[in-house]
Amino acid sequence: ADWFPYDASKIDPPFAADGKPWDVKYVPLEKASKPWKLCVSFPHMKDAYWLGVDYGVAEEAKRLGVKMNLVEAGGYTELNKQISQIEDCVASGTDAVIIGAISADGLNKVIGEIAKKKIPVIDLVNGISSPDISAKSLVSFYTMGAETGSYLAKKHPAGTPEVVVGWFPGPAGAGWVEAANKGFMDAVKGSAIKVLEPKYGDTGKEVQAKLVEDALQAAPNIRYVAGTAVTAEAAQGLIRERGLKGKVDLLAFYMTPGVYEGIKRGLIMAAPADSMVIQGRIAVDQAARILEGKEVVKHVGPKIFVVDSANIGKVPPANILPPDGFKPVFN
Amino acid sequence: MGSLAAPLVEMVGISKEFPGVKALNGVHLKVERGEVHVLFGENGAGKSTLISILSGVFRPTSGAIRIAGNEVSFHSVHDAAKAGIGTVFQEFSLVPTLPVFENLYLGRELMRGPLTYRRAMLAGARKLFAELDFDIDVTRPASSLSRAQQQMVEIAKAFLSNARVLILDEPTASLTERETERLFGFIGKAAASGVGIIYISHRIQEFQKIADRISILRDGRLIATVPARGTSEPELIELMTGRAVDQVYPKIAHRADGAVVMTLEGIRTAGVHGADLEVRAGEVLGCAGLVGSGKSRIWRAAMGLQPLQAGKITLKGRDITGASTRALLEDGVFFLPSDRKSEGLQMTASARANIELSLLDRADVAGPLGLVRPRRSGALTDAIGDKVGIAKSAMDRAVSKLSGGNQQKVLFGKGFGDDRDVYILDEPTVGVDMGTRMALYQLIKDIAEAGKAVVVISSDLPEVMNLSHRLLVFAKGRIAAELSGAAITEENVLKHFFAETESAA
Amino acid sequence: MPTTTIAEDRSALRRANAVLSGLRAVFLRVGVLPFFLVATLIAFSLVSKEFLALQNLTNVARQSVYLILVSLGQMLALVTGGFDLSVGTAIALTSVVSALAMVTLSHLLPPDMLWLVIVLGCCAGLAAALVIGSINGLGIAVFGVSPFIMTLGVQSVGAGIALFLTGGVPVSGVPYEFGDVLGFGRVLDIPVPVLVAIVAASTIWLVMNRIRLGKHIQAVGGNVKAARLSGVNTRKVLFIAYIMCALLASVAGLLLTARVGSGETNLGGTIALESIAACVIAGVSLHGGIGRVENVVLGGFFIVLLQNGMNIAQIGSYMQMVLLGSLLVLAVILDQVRYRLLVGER
Amino acid sequence: MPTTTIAEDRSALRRANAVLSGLRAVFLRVGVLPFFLVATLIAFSLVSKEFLALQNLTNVARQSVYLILVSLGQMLALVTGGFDLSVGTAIALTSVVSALAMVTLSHLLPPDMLWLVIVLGCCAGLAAALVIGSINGLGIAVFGVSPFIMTLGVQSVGAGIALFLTGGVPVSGVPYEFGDVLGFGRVLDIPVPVLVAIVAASTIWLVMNRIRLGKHIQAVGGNVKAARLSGVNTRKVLFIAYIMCALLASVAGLLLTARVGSGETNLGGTIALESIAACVIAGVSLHGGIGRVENVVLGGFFIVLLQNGMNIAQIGSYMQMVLLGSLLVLAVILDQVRYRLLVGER
Ligand SMILES: Nc1ncnc2c1ncn2[C@@H]1O[C@H](COP(=O)(O)OP(=O)(O)OP(=O)(O)O)[C@@H](O)[C@H]1O
Ligand SMILES: Nc1ncnc2c1ncn2[C@@H]1O[C@H](COP(=O)(O)OP(=O)(O)OP(=O)(O)O)[C@@H](O)[C@H]1O
Ligand SMILES: [Mg+2]
Ligand SMILES: [Mg+2]
Repeated sequence: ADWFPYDASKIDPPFAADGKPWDVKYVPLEKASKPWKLCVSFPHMKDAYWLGVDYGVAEEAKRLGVKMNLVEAGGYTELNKQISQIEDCVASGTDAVIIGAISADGLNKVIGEIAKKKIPVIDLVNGISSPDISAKSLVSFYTMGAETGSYLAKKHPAGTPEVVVGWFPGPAGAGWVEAANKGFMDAVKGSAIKVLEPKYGDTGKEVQAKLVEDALQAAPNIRYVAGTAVTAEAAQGLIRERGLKGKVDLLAFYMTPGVYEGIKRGLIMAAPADSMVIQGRIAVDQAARILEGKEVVKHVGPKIFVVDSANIGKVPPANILPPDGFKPVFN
Repeated sequence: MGSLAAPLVEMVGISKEFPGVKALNGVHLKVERGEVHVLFGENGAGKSTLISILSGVFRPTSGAIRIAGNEVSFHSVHDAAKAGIGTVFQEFSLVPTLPVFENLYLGRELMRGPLTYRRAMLAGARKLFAELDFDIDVTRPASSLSRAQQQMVEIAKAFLSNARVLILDEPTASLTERETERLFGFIGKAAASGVGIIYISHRIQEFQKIADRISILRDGRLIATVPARGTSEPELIELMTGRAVDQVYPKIAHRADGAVVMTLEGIRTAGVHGADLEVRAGEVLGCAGLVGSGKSRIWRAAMGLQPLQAGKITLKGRDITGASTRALLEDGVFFLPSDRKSEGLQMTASARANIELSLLDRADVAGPLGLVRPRRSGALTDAIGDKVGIAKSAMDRAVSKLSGGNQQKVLFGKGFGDDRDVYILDEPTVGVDMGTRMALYQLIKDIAEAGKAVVVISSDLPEVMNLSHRLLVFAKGRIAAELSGAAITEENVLKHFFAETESAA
Repeated sequence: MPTTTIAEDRSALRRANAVLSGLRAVFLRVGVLPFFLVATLIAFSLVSKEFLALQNLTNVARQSVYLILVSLGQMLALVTGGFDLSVGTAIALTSVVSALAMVTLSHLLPPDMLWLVIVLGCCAGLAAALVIGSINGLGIAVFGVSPFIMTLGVQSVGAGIALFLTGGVPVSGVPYEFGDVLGFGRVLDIPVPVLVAIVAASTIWLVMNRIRLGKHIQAVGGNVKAARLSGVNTRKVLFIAYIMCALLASVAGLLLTARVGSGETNLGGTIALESIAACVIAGVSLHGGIGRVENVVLGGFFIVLLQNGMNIAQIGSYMQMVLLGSLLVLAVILDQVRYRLLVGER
Repeated sequence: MPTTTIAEDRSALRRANAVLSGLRAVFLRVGVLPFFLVATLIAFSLVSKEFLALQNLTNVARQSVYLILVSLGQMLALVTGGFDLSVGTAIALTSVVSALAMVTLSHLLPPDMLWLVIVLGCCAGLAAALVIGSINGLGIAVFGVSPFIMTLGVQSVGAGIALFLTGGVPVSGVPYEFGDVLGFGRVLDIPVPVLVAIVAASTIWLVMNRIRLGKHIQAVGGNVKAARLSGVNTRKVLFIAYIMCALLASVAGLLLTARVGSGETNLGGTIALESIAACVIAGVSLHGGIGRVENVVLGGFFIVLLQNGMNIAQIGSYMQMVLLGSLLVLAVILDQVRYRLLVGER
């Protein structure tokens, strides 16, 4: 089944800090006119999130009939490696570059260099501040954090009794983490939600499990645990072990197969879906459009919607998650 | 300013305490210009500590040092070197990765402007070695030198510094007669030019040749300072040990009909170019030779410690050519390495743990699954400690904190855990005092008279001559002569030291 | 009455002196770790009353199991005079392989053979670690490669393979019973992981203190040449040490897999360095030959306790990095001081 | 005509033999690195014609600058017989501090003093690294802490501070001119970073081969006791070595900051291990005392070239990890073989 038209949200004017979102239906090209060579760079491919993006990119490339070469830097501390990989990829000949950036500012210079060669650069998922970007396919993690926050704030508006939330935004220093943190904090402001000191930590299950366990220990009155998908996944067992089911609810601020499964089983309460598969698809389509000189929506992302037990039956998983058993595709 | 009348070196009331050990107790030492002053004493008497204080390694707990009448206080070796004190330490101070000439000039490089002056250093090193008549390629890395060659470099290093005071801590420990003679010639020359020399050695027979005065230390105290001329060896030994000694070397009974337990045939390995020999039960087989003559390496090759290029080795009638070190040890061969620090002992472990290690293959010590019986192993190690004469209190101390003599006893002790048929002892008394030496000789006698085969490899000629029933003289990787009984004389041995390839096998 | 005051002062002073010299003696005997432990306990129990709660301490005990297991293995490598930087990879590979095996087997075998599935899965995980340990051992013992490089290389290779097997996605579908027992189970109200750690620590204690192998491991680390000349099969000993190290890490990997309920490639990311830190704080010498099992267990526990305390005291994660790093350095400096006090000057 | 054939065969055989023994001689003299380099060049130029393109090689040269600079510093630490695991932190801290300084100063100073701002900013970055180096040096040289632990601790502390300073957000607003010159500038058509690396490598070569300090660094690594007994101020030498190491990393940090155009905490994550790998492949001994500047430069270049080749050949990144790890181990094993051949010959 085709994925389009897809509910998306276009920012206008594009790339502007004060741009306003407009609802649109995104429709991609039917086929590319040439087998364009695309270069795709990811921060890493160690979790289901980027695997989902990879799935979208790879599928869309196949559908349009373009070639892609994907590189991944191995982690969020590897900015230098990402730069080298992008340079290598460009050196090996490419028509367009799609980047999931490690740093919002750190790639600006390379992107400038690439743009000078008239190679379009597309900002995928993470956000880049460079003015030389040709298009952006992303949702803001600020919004993701905010959606999660407002989901809670709606449940506990100001005036109701105070509830305590343990907040686990992810690895310190990563751009998406800081953005989600800000969005979440802004959204719960003025509600009955009291957020504890954010607990940063790598998105490994064992690290997050420990953080949550210690937080529950420090503040037994925690009502919600919110954080990365890994946090929510890792906390399921803890809730079970401590017999806190129903007393502490879990939220993630983005979607993974584990979270999806958790919501289905009622172990996780809710998580916003950013349709990372679609973000990947749109980026490829944008690249093809730019290369072929066709009209392009310059700044767009799938519409964010919160998934919880109420609507999970209606969401087709292939748009928001990589399919089961999908293996990463590098080219 | 100091006056010419003041002694060159004056150490007054020097005491040094290490935690738990009073290594020196109010020692006075005076060295005049042009004097060769010998320090003599048992292991652990405090000789090295005393000269370490003079060369700035340690600071004395109390006492004063005057150089030419000026009181000095050294904070480092560098300070002492600046005051004209050059030292050959007992522990070598060569950097293995650097070539010889850079080692010589280490810490006092010749400079041309801001850059080091490599050519001048090379030339200087070559010249010095030529003067000293030491034959070493100065561009070789120090790690490729034998112990003896390293010692030569150490000595050259001390001479290079143009020191006013030259300290030599057991410089001849691994030198053979020839190099020792050359060294003595140099010491004489240096003394004649007004350098004061402090010389530490356990080899009494050397003193008459070079010493002016001898200071005897015992248990950290100065016992006496006597003129070398007119003090006999027995007197010195008595001063050192506090008891009279009439015989250093024991008479070891010889079993002439001893069976052949081990044979080496046509051995070729790096440094050995074909040699045959037999080892017999109840006999002490000596191996003498110059540095690099192959006297050690033939045995190291036989033990599987260096690659054997050709040859055949049999043990108790079985061909064991190419067997691993471990297999040989299990078959009843004991090898005592010449360098106890690098090859012999676990320096941070206790004496007990070191000895216990050699017991763990015994079925009565380590049972099924290697489960150790602590009581049994404790009793056995205690017995061995008694046998080799290690004090009870020393058994549980880390080996690194024991005196050289006690360390050597621990090393010997590792040979008594199991029944062995062949004892190969490489430099069994290196750097060991007279008292310990006699105890170790007694052990060798006991082993041999119990019907075991003993091989003694030694650079100490009197030692190897007096202990051996049969003596092999090595020269240039071959066996130059086999002497036995009355034929073992200094003259005979020395004659073959420089032999060309006379016994091509 | 000035005299009495002076007398009181004196006796107070004397008592203070006695306490100080007592502390000094303890420090010299057992090192810095007990002081750190006590200081941590006092400091954090002042900050938060939750800290000393029995439930929290049980928590810490359970959380520290994984680090302790790995540190025990790391200790073996350190005592031989080496390192093992590949313990993290051993954990990840164990997790992935055992989870994959369980998932595959549970499709093949009937549901009533669940326990067989779990046991076989665990064996598969252990086997993967065995391979890692053997490769390390082979390189280090036979080819004489420096442990640092060997285990670094294996770490990279192993991580690549683990990622390749899973594509970076957690392997889900691991039987619940596996997690219920090994991850969350309790026997006599003691968490199963803690029991496993107790068994492992006792075994390693026995090996190091009562078994020939342990003495040989110490001998190889103390002076490998001397060990060889004492008839120790040094290659075999080194080989076994690295295999044991990998297997201990693998056990930790199984427990972690049970805990998180899926096969994960990103388990154990920083555990290699953490376990070395735990060993060093526990007085294991990086030069080999020296290390005590009891202390290593305490060392692992201490690090986790500290992290727990800092989390409970709401210390920001940046600050935690600073504190942990400083403490590590301080521990080693104090250990050095202790060594000097013991041995004397220089 | 069978005879001629045999004769031909023979001469071919002889030629082949000559080539082989020639290769053997090269291997014994210079080690395994040249072979790796040649193999890499041949293999990847077969796979892709872009690989040997001048532009790509220039690219690799520029990309490898950072690793080479860090490896040169790492070599100094390794030659003293130590390690520096904190080079990554030195880079991150340099980047953050210099960027913060530039941003702050450019608000305070008039726009025409832009170059002053940049120079002062660089100085601030170098000063931060100087602090890191001094702390390392202090711990290692004065307190005798093991370099592994000391630099590990400092790495953690430094990373915490860098994150603390920025809150994890990149520091933007660094003057464009800084990036234009140090990041992308060219002099005589050679990229400025490459020039900086050439200058640094020459300086370090001079230090190691023609200056007293270099000899002393080698001596300390070869045998620290012996060096002390020869009157070398071993503490000072160690101290300086770690400071130089941190400063070289800092220079790499400045160049990287110029390149990325902002102050980043997430630079240099794995560069510590990578630089050690580069040094080891280049024949630097982990036991200290041995290391050649020329080889280290080649070693750094080789690793980046390999990564570049693998990227261009579209080898998946999991496979890349496996390949790199295996190659590292292989390099050390071959080095070991070479050592045995060399020793066997004398
Ligand atoms: N660094 C040290 N720490 C503690 N004790 C020491 C130290 N150095 C030496 N000692 C002790 O001081 C005493 C004197 O040792 P010293 O090395 O001076 O003896 P020596 O006469 O040179 O012996 P040898 O003939 O074996 O060289 C010994 O008991 C020794 O154990
Ligand atoms: N001329 C030489 N060339 C190379 N290595 C040597 C030479 N002489 C000695 N060695 C090395 O030094 C080590 C110990 O030498 P030592 O001083 O004990 O010599 P040795 O016992 O007189 O003679 P050898 O070692 O030849 O048997 C030997 O194992 C050998 O490797
Ligand atoms: Mg001495
Ligand atoms: Mg010898």
